Amino acid sequence: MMLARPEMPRLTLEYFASLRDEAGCAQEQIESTAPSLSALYDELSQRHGFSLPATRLRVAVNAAFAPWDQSPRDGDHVVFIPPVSGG
Amino acid sequence: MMLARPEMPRLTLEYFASLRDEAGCAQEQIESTAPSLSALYDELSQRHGFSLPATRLRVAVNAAFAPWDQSPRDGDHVVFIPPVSGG
Amino acid sequence: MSAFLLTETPIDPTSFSADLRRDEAGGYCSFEGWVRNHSDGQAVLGLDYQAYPALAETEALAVLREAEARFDIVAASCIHRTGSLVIGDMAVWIGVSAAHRDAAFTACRFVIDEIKKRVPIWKRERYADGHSEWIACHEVTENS
Amino acid sequence: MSAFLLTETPIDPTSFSADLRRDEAGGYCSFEGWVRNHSDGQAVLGLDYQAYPALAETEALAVLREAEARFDIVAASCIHRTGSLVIGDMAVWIGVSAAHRDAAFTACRFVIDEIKKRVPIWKRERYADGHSEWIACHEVTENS
Repeated sequence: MMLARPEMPRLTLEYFASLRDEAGCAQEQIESTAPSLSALYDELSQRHGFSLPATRLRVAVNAAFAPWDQSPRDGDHVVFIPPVSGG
Repeated sequence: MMLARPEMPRLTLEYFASLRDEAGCAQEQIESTAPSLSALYDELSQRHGFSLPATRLRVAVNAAFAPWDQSPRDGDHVVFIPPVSGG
Repeated sequence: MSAFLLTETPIDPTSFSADLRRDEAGGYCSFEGWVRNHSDGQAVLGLDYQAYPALAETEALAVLREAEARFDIVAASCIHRTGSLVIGDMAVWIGVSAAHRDAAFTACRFVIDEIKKRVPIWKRERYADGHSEWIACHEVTENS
Repeated sequence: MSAFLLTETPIDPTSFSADLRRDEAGGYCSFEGWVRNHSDGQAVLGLDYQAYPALAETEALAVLREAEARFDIVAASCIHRTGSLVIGDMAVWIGVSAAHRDAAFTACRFVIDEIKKRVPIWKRERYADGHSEWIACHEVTENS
């Protein structure tokens, strides 16, 4: 049950920790046709030179963890989660 | 190497918990010729009707744990230690 | 029952720990994480914490609810700092009340361990030699 | 390093816990025993604590020193109430600081367990039905 999506979904990316340092920004709006969150990370990784491989990350969409094969949708707020180190 | 002891050593007894309730006092001075702390407890037990058997107690002399076969000496401060329940 | 707070200002657990008091609670275990002056043999000047607040709150509350479900406790709460901390500052506080001490200790330990593993909060160590580094305490094994 | 206090007035751990703070300490675990409203299925109104101060101090300090010797901690302290306590009152406080949390938790648990087993302090429970009873948490196995 795929919904029709606009040609170029607008996404909000928010970065934390080393991803923020490497992206040089805490947040950005982009347009992307990446078919999955996994492909989206590859795309952003090329642009920003992220040093963490996707295998060490988790990904959250609209403040909930999401599977890597999920398709980004217009308006999504996407956060790649580096290994955490609170406490 | 027994030291000569006065005929009737004067002892200070201090009681806690159920022993205090049964003795009806927190402290008493007595004279006793009991040859051991064990015998001293038997003597006091008969007088006060202590319900705890010596096997459930420890004994301290002058604020240090002592063996039951130690002889009470004149001036000793003796405390029988019921099972503890702090915390 | 359980409460979680992310704060940019110094942690004061007073009201949170007061909320854990119940007439049926006989034991209370708390843990505090303090910024220490060393890490893996390197002299540390301080720590910077970043958090993803929306998801951190969801995950931390899930951890606290799991603790309440798994252990015989009365209540459990957690406060975590963000921002720039110096030696001695409190980075995290956890409090757990229970009828008996065994559950209080076990649940408190569970909460700090799970918070460190699962909650999207990141720590950068600032070293005496001038460099700084994001720390990865947790290796991701599942990719969901 | 370690400190023990018996007190007839409400426990305030502030200065004791402040003394556990060191630049090299990254974790702090504390335990508080509170008077709870039930015990073995009986409704409890309060507790009376008696202590043999001279020996309690010696034994408690021995426990704290053992904790410092056995575990990789920075410091450990304990405060114990005496007198008549009501529901919710703090009967005992223990605080332990360490470089890492594992030692802080383990040592804190060790201290409360040993205090309960070894230190000459006695607790009488006052029940809702009017009677009261001295509690024996510890069966003596050695007779020395």
